[in-house]
Amino acid sequence: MTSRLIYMDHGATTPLREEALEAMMPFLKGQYGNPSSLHAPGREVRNAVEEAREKTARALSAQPEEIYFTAGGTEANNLALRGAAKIRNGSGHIITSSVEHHAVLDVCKDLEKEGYEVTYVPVDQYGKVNPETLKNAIKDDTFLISVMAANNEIGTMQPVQEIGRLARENNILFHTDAVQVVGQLPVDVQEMNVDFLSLSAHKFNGPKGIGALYVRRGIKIAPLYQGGGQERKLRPGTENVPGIIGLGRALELATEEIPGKKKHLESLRDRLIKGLLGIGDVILNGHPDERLPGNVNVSFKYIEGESVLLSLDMEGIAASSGSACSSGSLEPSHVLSAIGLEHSEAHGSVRFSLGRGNTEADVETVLEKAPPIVERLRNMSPTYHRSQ
Amino acid sequence: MTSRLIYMDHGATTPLREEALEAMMPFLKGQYGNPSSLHAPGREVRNAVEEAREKTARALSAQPEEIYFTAGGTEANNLALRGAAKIRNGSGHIITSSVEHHAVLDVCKDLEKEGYEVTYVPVDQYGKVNPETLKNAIKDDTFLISVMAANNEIGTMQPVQEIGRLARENNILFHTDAVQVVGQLPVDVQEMNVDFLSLSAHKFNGPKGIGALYVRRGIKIAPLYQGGGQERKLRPGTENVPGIIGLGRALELATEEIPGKKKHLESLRDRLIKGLLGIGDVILNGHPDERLPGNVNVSFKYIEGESVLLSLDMEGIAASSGSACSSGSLEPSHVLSAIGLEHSEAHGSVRFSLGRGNTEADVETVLEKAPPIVERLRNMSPTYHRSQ
Amino acid sequence: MYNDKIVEHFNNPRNVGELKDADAVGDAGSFKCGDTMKLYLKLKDGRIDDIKFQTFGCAAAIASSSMLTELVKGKTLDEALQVTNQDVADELGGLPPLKMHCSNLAADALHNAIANYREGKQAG
Amino acid sequence: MYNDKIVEHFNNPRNVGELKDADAVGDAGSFKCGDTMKLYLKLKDGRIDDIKFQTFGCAAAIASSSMLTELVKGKTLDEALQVTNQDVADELGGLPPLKMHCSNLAADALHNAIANYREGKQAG
Ligand SMILES: Cc1ncc(COP(=O)(O)O)c(C=O)c1O
Ligand SMILES: Cc1ncc(COP(=O)(O)O)c(C=O)c1O
Repeated sequence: MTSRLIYMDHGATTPLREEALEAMMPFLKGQYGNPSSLHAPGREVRNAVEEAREKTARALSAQPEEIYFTAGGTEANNLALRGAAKIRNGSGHIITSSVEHHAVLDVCKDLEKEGYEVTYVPVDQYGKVNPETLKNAIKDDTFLISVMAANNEIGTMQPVQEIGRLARENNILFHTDAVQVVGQLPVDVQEMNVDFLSLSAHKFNGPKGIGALYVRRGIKIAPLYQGGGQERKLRPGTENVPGIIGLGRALELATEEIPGKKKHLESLRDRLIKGLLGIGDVILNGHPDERLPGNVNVSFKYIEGESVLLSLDMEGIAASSGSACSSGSLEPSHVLSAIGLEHSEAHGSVRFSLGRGNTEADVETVLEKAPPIVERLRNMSPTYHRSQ
Repeated sequence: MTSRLIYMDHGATTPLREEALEAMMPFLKGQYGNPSSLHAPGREVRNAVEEAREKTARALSAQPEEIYFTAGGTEANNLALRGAAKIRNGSGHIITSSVEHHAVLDVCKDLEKEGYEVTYVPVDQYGKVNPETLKNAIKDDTFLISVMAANNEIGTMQPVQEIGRLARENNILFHTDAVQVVGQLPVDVQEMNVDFLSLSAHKFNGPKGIGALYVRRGIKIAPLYQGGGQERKLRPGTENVPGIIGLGRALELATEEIPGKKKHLESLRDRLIKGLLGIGDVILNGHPDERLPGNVNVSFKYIEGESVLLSLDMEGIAASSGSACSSGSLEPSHVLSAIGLEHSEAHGSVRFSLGRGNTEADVETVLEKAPPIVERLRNMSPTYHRSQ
Repeated sequence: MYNDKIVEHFNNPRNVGELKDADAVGDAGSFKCGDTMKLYLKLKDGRIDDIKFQTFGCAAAIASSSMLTELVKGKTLDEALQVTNQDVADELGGLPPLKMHCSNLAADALHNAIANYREGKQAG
Repeated sequence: MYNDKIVEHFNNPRNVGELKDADAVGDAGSFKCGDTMKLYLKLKDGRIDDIKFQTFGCAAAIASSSMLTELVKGKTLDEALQVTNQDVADELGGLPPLKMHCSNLAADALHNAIANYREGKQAG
């Protein structure tokens, strides 16, 4: 990565921040003990792990014993859903939304095969779940609702608090995939009425390969797998100590910085959206206001997202796309389909996800480089010409 | 950890070696892209991940596409066993040994609850599985055999090659938990006749929180969980890039060093065993020769392991124990029970696991510090006096 | 992911555009992956004298379109029909496995154009 | 894991050993966790004049044994019977939750010694 790189793919992953790496370094060097070991080198590492757990809990207004470290957001989501399902022994009803990350959606599909029933509630044109619709989907044997806090592709925030209240009133467990929200916006598991919440460190400038699941005290779920009994048997395996330390430190700092960062990113975001829409024949995907501070998702009509991405990449701009061709699949993103985009519009989607380190100058550079790219590709497009 | 620490708990975890950390650093800093991303920062990380996969494959005489990265040995074991079981839809017979790590044993127990049948073949007084016994346990619907390459507590090596041959002859899948062997002794998945093999980086001076499962080409298993499709859908979630890079580098180096390291550790091991047995009323647990190069496991009669550990710890010596009290459980290790130790002998077990960095001087220090500790504790013991 | 040759064809595609006075026009589209291509041929003495394309698609689709036009220019229609998707991919130095289907577009559009021409359909 | 007080008692346990001429002897053992303890009492004027213990067990068990002997030395048997496992743990500044059962040993052995004595059993 040369210095001229403009990285606008923070929704995919973020750079590890220096302070987090600094906190990790001792545990990548001299403090290598196994936290389960009795001896001094083990005990000092145990203390550090528990401190990181406290920091993580504090950032969510949770208790340390409600935090279980996992290998990332994917495992956290699976642990919540499969863990809650497994103790029901193959029957019962789950409600989720049609715009969840694959780490929820595909779990639900697999649980269907295992005998559970799943309702996928639709979303409106902005990608929002209507709590009324969700309420109507509740059945006698609904035991779990899983709705993400904010969507990773189009940034739309869900009415998590309201859904949580609904779940509680109906005695249903509530999980939220907050991977895109933790570290970006304030999160309070009490206010949100959640029973499970997933997070992933590399989305808030922490290390890759580590995440956590919040499990409300008193709620029993089954582990995904068995082993040496770590994480109070819910997530066994020798702890990823440097990862845990890095997660705790990154989350502590991200949480402190939320107010300033939110304002900064929202202003960059709104400038970028305005500029991109100015190109013409560009659609904003997701909600106009209730979206992640750093999320910009647009469809450039008449052209295909991957070709835009690749052209941006040659200009040193890193973004991503919900286009089928960029994901190597044949279907465009289920999220873009769920908000009712036509095939061709879905194929033209590009996500710019802003984060720590992005500047106004970055946004201006993108707004300077994007229009000629779009024009060049449109001039090659059979659909563009046809529609003129 | 002060410089005077004598670390003899390499069976629990090892220090991350400098070369591996060095290889990881770029990926903890500038090269933070998501390997699934299309853009340049993503692609360069993808290349590095695939290079690490090649290194890992080479160390096992496997093909890169047969390597799946996991969060550690525990997950690798679970993935192999649960993955092979799941596609059988709840029925069939599994054979394993009574001395497996909990990451195999407890999975088998859970699979029994799910409807599978499991035979736990016993071991002899040295902890060895008899292939004949195993052969007799095979049934018509046996679909999986899982026997570890070497035991983590007592170091006993299993006749993996022979068991593999048996499995192949009977058309049964064969998994080996090689967490204690990879990086210590030569491993060749072809020679071993294995279909699945688990490894964990932090056992060979690689980073914590990363491991791998070898899956022979053409063998289909189900993933433990669903998500974004990484690792060819078998192990989804954003890749732990620094971990993967560190694993690849550490394994490459460990594999090169095996001949020298093996000789060195065996000589230290044999000196330590001899010295400890010289204390009197000390039993060697495990096989006299067919044991891991760095493994020493003895029972000090009449005293309890944890109190030995703690006393060693105060002298700056880090070891571990199969004593119930050191693990926080009430039962002593299932391994020590399986080789027929009496309760009180099992309670007096201490494991010294030698590794990279241990010296003759370390061994001499242990042999100087241990006898007075044992004597002091024996002098407190009601059983010692009674038996004099 | 893409080799230099593909990137070069994506950046500088040959024969982009329309031919107003085309003798043959062909379409191809992958409904599923969404790519579409339009191909225009001008014939002279039974050979492809001029050729242009328009493509909505990913870099692989665009580069394949470009490469196809280069491969068939100057060929007779029968010769042109011998050109396969694999030829296009090979000439590009290989496509990523997941992108092979993107190269199908180009040859499909060519076949469609030639069929249209032989069925006596005119451009437009 | 263990606080300084426990470590200190483990390192320098008070009243370790046997009393050859004990008035009362008690045993306790946790079959499951394997710890065993033997307690010797010498009485004078109805009070515990001397006390010694032997323990096979972990650091928590040894420290608890040591602490118990300190707590009951000089007490009458009835007073000594008031001392609970919790008292021993509290005096040690708290034991790790998983180690609480190790402290039971000490009070159990005391109760056993006193019971043996009251049933008229002699040491030996
Ligand atoms: C909303 C959401 N959930 C889950 C995940 C999975 O997290 P990870 O890749 O860290 O396992 C991601 C990111 O990829 C995400 O954006
Ligand atoms: C034999 C064996 N298998 C599996 C494991 C589990 O590995 P990890 O703790 O890295 O998940 C270990 C180590 O703890 C082990 O020694």
